[in-house]
Amino acid sequence: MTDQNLTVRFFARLREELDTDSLELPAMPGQTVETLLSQLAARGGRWAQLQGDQPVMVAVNQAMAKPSTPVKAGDEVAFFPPVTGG
Amino acid sequence: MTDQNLTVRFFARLREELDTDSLELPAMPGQTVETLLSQLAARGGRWAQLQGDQPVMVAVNQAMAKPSTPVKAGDEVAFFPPVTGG
Amino acid sequence: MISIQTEDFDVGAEYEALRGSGSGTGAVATFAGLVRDSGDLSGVTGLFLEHYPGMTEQVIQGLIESASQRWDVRQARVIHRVGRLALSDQIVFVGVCSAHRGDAFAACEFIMDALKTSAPFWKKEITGDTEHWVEQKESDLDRSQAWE
Amino acid sequence: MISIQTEDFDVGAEYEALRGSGSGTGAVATFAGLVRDSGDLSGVTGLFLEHYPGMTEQVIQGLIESASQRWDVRQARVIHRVGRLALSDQIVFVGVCSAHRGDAFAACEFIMDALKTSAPFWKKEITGDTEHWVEQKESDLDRSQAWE
Repeated sequence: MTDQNLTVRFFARLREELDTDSLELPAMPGQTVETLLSQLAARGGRWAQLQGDQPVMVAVNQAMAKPSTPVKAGDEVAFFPPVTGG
Repeated sequence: MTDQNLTVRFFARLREELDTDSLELPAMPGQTVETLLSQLAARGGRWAQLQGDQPVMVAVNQAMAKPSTPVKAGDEVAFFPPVTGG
Repeated sequence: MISIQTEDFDVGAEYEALRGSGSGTGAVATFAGLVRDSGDLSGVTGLFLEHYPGMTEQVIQGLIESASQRWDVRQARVIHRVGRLALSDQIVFVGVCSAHRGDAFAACEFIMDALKTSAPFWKKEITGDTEHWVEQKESDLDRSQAWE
Repeated sequence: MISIQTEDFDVGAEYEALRGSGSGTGAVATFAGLVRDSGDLSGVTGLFLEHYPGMTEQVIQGLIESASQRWDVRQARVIHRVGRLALSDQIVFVGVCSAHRGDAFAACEFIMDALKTSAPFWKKEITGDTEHWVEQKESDLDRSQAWE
């Protein structure tokens, strides 16, 4: 990871269905969780599910985040299904 | 205990203050917890506390009872302070 | 199962017995009460616990049955010590296993709260050379009534 | 203290550690969750548990801190297993010791309920040759929101 990048991580069902543990993406000015999600969903195919019917949770730097949460270079953004531990 | 008697038991503070673990008393027709309590309190001295300010709990045959609960020959009646276990 | 005893008990062993009580068990809630230095008086060095043998077991059995009617209770275990106890000693254990965690927690807490106000045990606190019978606490009555 | 581990744990040893945490301790409440054959599908033979390392510990630490602000919490212990688990295996342990029983019960149940809906763990149920990710339960969300 360089200072200009974001790390994007996927867990559980999303990790399996996207066949991706993590990605390094260039950070862009004004980026938020929502714009990042649109950008990833625009890859099409299985990636479209990131904006589909099933709920997708997001954490920025390991804290739960909202669509409007800003993301910037150096951040770790994680997408995952609703949690089911315990 | 004979068939004509009641057993009356005391526990904890009451047992200590009355200096009595148990008594055998002749059962009387129409007797209730309340009449038994009056009869015992009428002994005077420390026995008067059975009808004093401090709450006295009663069990008849090991089940919690009320002043109006009837008592008869063969019954075990117990008087004790509010419970403080656990 | 209910035990009223002078001997100490082993929470780990009790937990393992509850846990092993069937494949439908998904949740085990336990509670243990210990002798604590903050009773009615300060400087408590120990307790003496008296009970009404026979009635105690019947009352607790009734509480377990009430809990089993309200919640899924696969197995319940209650141990209460009597006699002389020192500071930090274990006094009481309640363990419940259930299919679901909400039921295990509720049944365990209900049995413990109801035991405090309905099982015939009496505690005497020992403070150095003096001793006195503990008074029932309003807060215990409130907690017990909250289940009704 | 928080442990996320593949290894099993010993509830008895965890209880003894909590119990020994100070003379003001009057109450120890514990909860253990076990793998149970009644998930989304019937015939479950095991589970696979995935988690988000780092975030998991932070979330649980936050739950313990929230519990400590609301109730008297002398010490809290959380263990959650990850990886492959078989039927009847222990999954999760929450133990709380407190001066008072109401606080011990409430803090233990709160941590457990909140963990289920906020700590990043995901369960996959294994049924013979097939496996599927467990869906979050509405009832778990309800239980967690009830504390707010």
